Amino acid sequence: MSKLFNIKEDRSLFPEKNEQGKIDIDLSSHKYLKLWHGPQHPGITGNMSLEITLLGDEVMDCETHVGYLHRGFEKLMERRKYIQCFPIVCRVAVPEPDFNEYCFASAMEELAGIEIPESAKWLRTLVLEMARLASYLMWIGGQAGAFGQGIIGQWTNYLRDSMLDRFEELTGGRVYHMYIIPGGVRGLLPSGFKQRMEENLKFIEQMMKDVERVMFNNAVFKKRSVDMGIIEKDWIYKFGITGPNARAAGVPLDVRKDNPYLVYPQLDFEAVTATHSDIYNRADVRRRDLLMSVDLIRQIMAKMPQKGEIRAETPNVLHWKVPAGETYSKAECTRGEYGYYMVSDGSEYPRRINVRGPSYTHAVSLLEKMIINCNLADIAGLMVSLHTYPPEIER
Amino acid sequence: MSKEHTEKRIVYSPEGDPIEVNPLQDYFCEDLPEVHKASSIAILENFRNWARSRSLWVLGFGTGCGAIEMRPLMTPKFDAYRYGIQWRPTPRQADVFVVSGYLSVKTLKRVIRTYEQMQGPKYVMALGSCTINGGMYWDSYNTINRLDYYLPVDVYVAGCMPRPEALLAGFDQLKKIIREGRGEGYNKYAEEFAWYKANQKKIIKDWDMPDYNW
Amino acid sequence: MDPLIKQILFALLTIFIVLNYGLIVQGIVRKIGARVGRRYGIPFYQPYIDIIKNYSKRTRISHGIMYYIAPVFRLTGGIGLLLFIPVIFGNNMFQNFSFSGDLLLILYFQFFGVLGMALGAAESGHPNSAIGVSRGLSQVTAYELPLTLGVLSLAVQYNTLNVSEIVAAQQGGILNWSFFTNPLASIALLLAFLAAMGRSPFDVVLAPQEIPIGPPTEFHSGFLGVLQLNRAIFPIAKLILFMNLLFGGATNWGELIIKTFFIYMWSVFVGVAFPRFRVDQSVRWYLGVPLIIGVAAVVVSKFF
Amino acid sequence: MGKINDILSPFTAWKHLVNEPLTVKKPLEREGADRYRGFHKNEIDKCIGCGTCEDICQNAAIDLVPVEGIETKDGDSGLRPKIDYGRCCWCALCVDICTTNSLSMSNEFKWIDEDADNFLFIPGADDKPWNNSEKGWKKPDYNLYDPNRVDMQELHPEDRDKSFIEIVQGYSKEQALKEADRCVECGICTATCPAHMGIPEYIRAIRNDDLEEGLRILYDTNPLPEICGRICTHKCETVCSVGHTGDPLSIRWLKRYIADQNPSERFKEILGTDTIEQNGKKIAIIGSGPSGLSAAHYLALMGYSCTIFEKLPLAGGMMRYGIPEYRLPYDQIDKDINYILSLGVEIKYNVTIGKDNTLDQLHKDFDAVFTGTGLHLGRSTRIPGTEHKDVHFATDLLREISLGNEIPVAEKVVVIGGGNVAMDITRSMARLQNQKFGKVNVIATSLESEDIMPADREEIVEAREENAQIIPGWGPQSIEIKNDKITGLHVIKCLSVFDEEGRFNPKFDENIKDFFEAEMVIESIGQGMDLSYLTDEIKENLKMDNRGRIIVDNNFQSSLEWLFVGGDIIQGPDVIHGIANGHKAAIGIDNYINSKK
Amino acid sequence: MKEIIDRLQELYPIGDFKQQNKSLALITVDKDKAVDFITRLKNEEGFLHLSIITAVDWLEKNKFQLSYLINNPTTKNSFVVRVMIDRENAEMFSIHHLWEQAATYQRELKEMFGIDFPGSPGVDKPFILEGWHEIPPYRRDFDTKNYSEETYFPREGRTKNVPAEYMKQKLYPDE
Repeated sequence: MSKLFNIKEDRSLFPEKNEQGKIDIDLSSHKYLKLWHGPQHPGITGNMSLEITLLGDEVMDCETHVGYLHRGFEKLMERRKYIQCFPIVCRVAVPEPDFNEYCFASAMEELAGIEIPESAKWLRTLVLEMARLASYLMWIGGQAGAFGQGIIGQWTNYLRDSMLDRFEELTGGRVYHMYIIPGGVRGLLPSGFKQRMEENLKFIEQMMKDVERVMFNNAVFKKRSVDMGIIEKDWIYKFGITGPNARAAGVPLDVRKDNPYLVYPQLDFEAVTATHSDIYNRADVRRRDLLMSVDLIRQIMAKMPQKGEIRAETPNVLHWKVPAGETYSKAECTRGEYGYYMVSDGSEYPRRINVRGPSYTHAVSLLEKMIINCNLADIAGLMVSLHTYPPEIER
Repeated sequence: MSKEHTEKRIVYSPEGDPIEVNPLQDYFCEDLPEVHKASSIAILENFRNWARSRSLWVLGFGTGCGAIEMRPLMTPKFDAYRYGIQWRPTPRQADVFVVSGYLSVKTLKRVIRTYEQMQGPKYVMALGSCTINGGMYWDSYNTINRLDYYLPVDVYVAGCMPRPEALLAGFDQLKKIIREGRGEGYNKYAEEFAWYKANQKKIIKDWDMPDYNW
Repeated sequence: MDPLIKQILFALLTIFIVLNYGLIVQGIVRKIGARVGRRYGIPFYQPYIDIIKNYSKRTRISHGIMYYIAPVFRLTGGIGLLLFIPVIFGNNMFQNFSFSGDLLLILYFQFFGVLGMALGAAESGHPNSAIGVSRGLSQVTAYELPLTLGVLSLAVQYNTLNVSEIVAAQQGGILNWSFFTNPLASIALLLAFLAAMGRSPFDVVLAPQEIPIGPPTEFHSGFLGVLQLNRAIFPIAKLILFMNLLFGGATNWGELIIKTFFIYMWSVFVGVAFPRFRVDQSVRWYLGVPLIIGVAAVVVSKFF
Repeated sequence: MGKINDILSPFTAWKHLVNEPLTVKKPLEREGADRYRGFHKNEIDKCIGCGTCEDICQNAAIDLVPVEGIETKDGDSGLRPKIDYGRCCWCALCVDICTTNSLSMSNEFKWIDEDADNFLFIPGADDKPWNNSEKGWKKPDYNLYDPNRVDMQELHPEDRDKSFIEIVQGYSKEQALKEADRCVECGICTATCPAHMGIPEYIRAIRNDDLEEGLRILYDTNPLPEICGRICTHKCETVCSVGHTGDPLSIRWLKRYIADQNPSERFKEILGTDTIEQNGKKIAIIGSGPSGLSAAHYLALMGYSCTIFEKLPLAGGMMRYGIPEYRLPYDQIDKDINYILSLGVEIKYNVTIGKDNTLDQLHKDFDAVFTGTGLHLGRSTRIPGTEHKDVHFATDLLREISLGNEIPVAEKVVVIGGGNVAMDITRSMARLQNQKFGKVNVIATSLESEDIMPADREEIVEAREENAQIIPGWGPQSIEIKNDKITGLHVIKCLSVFDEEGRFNPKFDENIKDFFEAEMVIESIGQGMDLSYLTDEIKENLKMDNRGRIIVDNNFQSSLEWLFVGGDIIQGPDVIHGIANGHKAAIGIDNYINSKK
Repeated sequence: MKEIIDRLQELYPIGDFKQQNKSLALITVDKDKAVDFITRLKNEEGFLHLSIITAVDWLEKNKFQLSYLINNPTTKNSFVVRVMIDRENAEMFSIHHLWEQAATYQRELKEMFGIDFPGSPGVDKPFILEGWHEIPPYRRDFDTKNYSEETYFPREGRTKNVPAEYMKQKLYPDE
């Protein structure tokens, strides 16, 4: 019925765009309002900021500012031995450190020509899927929270926390696991782990049903998210979009399927896709991906060998010289293609390591484009729905 | 690049009014912070301190990776609300600044600005190795090593990163400090303002904040 | 004793009771919300400590005279609303300053605080405040329509503009409540009530994820304390108004507390389950179903 | 319908109102997981302060500091890790790589402090509440370095027990690289090595495949690498930090690898000793054993012209005449000695001081005299029967073998002694028996029980592989002689060798007896020195201790300032001490001569 | 992958082909032909996805190596296209017209390595650093540890002992 009042907006007052698709903004005309979102801003994912120029409630221009979390990892790694890089790589992306660990370790193993033991492969896959699950759980709370629905975040953050407990048990660390060590992993499953994990998974599934009812079958949520922030299909390659953002647009980019690594070829799963990548679609893809992760964890725990070597024999890590060469090792993280480009010059220190975080393209070039003409109120929701983690942009 | 940055320029207020900004001028130094003494009536001050300790409003500014543990802290598993710890999105209303880990120079600038916007008595809780002595980024060109050179820190929590339980223990300690009337970090900041500023200026050469806000 | 002084003393007593009730109910409601989120939440007395804490802040900065006055305006809006509503039906002392046309004044006071806040927030200079205020004003304007129409419908129904008389007309049993005698107006009013309470899905004014935290962004220390007092009193005043209009008022404090609590819970009930509307969406929404129901309520009560 | 559902279904959230909150009730009492990486613990008595934790720490969080109550001694640097929690990231790499397994982590994680300077502590030494915590991260099942030694290729016992061909084949390049890779570069070994060789440095040179650099490092402190690389008593390996939880590094074999791989003709070029400026001073050296050669080498490098007086026909002293060829082939001795000779050192063979020349004469002819005459006299057990002609001293027999002389070999032999010399003669006898009779029947018996036998472990093992019997823990009583022929050795059980204060004071159980059949008995219970070349006049002026040893200062200068003494007669007996003495004496001589000017 | 290179070998001077693994190959292209070559790969060979652009500083050779990692989403193969450029006045042609995110990568390279990409949007704007006055930090001649120690007040109270040296001092000081 409210359609009756859907009066067509009068956009005659809005300025014309110039050739670059931007608007010549003259702040002194008193038409515009300049607003900074972040870094101290609860609606921003992590520590970054958006410089927004508003006309009314509508964003006319936006520039992303990053670098608040820049620690110079790539520089630090150049002056650390390979093994010493292992504890610091996980800090690149805080909510899901394991993908960093995996990419780093696998790039290094590839250059050094090391084959890791079978059970280490399974354990790595397990940890990666657990990380994916935990990260999605936190994300889902964030997406609901960005639209002002705090209750989902309360539930899912608890669920994530229960995953963190499992992580703690398995890896010895709560947030930074430092588990996937070059050459293998750092421990077998503790006793009773599978059972506790199963309890967790059951609870997650149960709560996710509630989340679906409360968040996804929600008139207001739909109103906020359907047809909002659409990623066009032809943007996918133009902007280098990967992961759920691309899959929601119907492009099944999933490194797990495309360039299978670890034991993924032995697992039964499909890349989750949707049709048109609006906020709702993307959320839904992530929710289904999350449930798929639950399923994958079950598969892994059923199929994995119970015992076995966890780490291949490697040279003494104190003076491990990796043969000269370069490679790129990638994995599918929750946001898309995560990759480590490693160049070795044959010394004990890496020559150069470059981290490809999917947020790099999502949060800068893509966000800057998508945010134009978006309502001020939707910025938080839009940004969360791209699932960006600033630390992997600036590293 | 650096030179242009330190030249005078015109910026616009949110409404578009032009303002001339001299990045090299210490605007914040024109109105120096003052020392605010505690009330001399002991019983009154004790009562206030009690209230301050039971109502800690934490500024929602995730400066580093430690911010990831804030969510578990404020959600069902650890539920810090029951201890009077609440979230506040604006610095004006916050009492506690939780510096969650490493600070890049760029963030430090905002952190100082934010800290100065907070109203006293205000407290700083520093998380993790990074704030104590640089942590794993001890040799990074872009992160500071020790926070106490730039801001008065009331309580440190060790860990990388500290778990929510440790944070709660840290808050417990902070409460104790406040109840004992020792939470006077912001007065220390006012007293030794010149020293703090000198340290801050050593690494932040130009104080040119982009436009009015950040 | 001069009856006027007595009246004033009782009005102060009302404010005192309502303030405490407001603070406690605020704590309890947050606790309930927390329970749905499966945690314990704040202690119910936390709002008291927060207020004491804010008054214990040692430093405050000012952005000008309006900045000082705004919280006072806001509080005046709350207290004013309360003072013109008869609180306890049948008790002369708790009639406050109710008079024959008080309904109009009450509707005005709904707006008064927001306007005062607007001035102060604008002076605070923070863009988030300005945006928050503009959002607040548009939303108030939007929900004011069904609210006014609902009130109008009741005024037509009971043929009076005096709240006390409306309450009086509802005495004599549950079925005499306007809620049952004039369901259309009740629906319009209760929908408007959601926005009046500023909870989801109509909490776009504060919206921490978008414009942290809207109008009061710059307010702190004692100023914030004043606003917090208002935040305790204002909702209760509104609750009492809705109770008087729809649920037959209260003849004693106990009845008042029970009734207002349940009305409060209505907004909490909705608020917990939904995310927030954008401001244009909420305006459009209020211009939709609630407005039509409001118009229908007036028409029905006028012609049937 | 869907729309109404969308409005109603969110209200299902309210069903959780009646559910119990999921909150941890007492979060401050919550413990970390069993495997949690919490605060550090250190078993401070087990720790040796090797500093591997410091090396691996990418945060420079660990310092090694002296700790009260921990003394610096062989195999323990006396330092302990002090951890800066302003740096630590709790990666536990330090725990994983800890060579002694002393470092671990508790599952405790709460440390709040108001003063940032307090976050420095020494785990184990400082009293911390988590010191007794049982849980936490322990060293896992994998190793960050290989704890197992690379096997050395050796001749099979069947192949070797008939001949005197060198048993140990030496490392190939891959093996050496792999073995060198195990080193953690702690440098604990350097202090224990009498010559304080730069062990980690030359192992690093092997890793970098820069063997010339390795050779230079070797010659810095040791001019006899081929010899040392084979028969050094490798005290370094006993303290090797890697050996605490695995096999120690084969430092000796690695040294040999460097020496073997560098061709002898390039030594001078590699070591940069093609031309040495002579200073015209002359030094006399008595004895061409390790100490004499070492002194000659370093003195020659300093420009002195050295003359060595050797009693026997070939140089090398005990190295040549006391050690069987299967352990130390003569050509390797020659390699080392030839290099030293190439520096301009002269050796006069078959010159016995005291007979062919006198010490006084040397004193007159030379600027200083170094004597390292070693221990060549056998010592007797003095049990009944030792005066029999078929009772021999091991040193005499070994010397005869080296000289190429025929020695008496009996079908049944008993060797008394448990040191390396005893093993040498045992194994030599075994070979000779094999050559002569085609079978082995030799028994070596020692006072010490097997675990404290002074001989190298591998010597014992190899001797057994060669079918010699090693029967430790027996004290010889008497040699039974029938018809002027030895028939065997009576022994009684030895309970302990040293008393509580560590002095030699064996205790026996008279009731447990045994009898080893033998036709020949060889005594190898130590050697004595022969100082007969010292004239009475010199002896009067020379300070000696009550056991007849010459007293020397740190630079091995005796109380006669022109006379320097070193080698086995001062310290040892072993090669590496001799080398170290020689080196120090060379410095002492240099100082002495410079001070005379 | 080899066959693509064999096909294009005539058109472009391609050197150093190395099949790193099943789906990744490394090639080197001259600076002048690089953009052409990448455009060709994108438009005609289906290498639609740009993963990263990054640089490696070969200080010893006085060269920067630029690495373009491009991926074919259909065949799932990737190329690392390496371009060596001079270290002095480092400059490279921009490819922002091919991929939008390239501009961001180029902006970062300009800031962190000092490699200029004329024409790339916003390439001169600071990206990550703020008020940086030293040489670009990812260059190998920039010593981060030194800079940190001079600038950021490391905490006092640390002492350093090397076990071998300490033992020498304690056990045999005068040798």
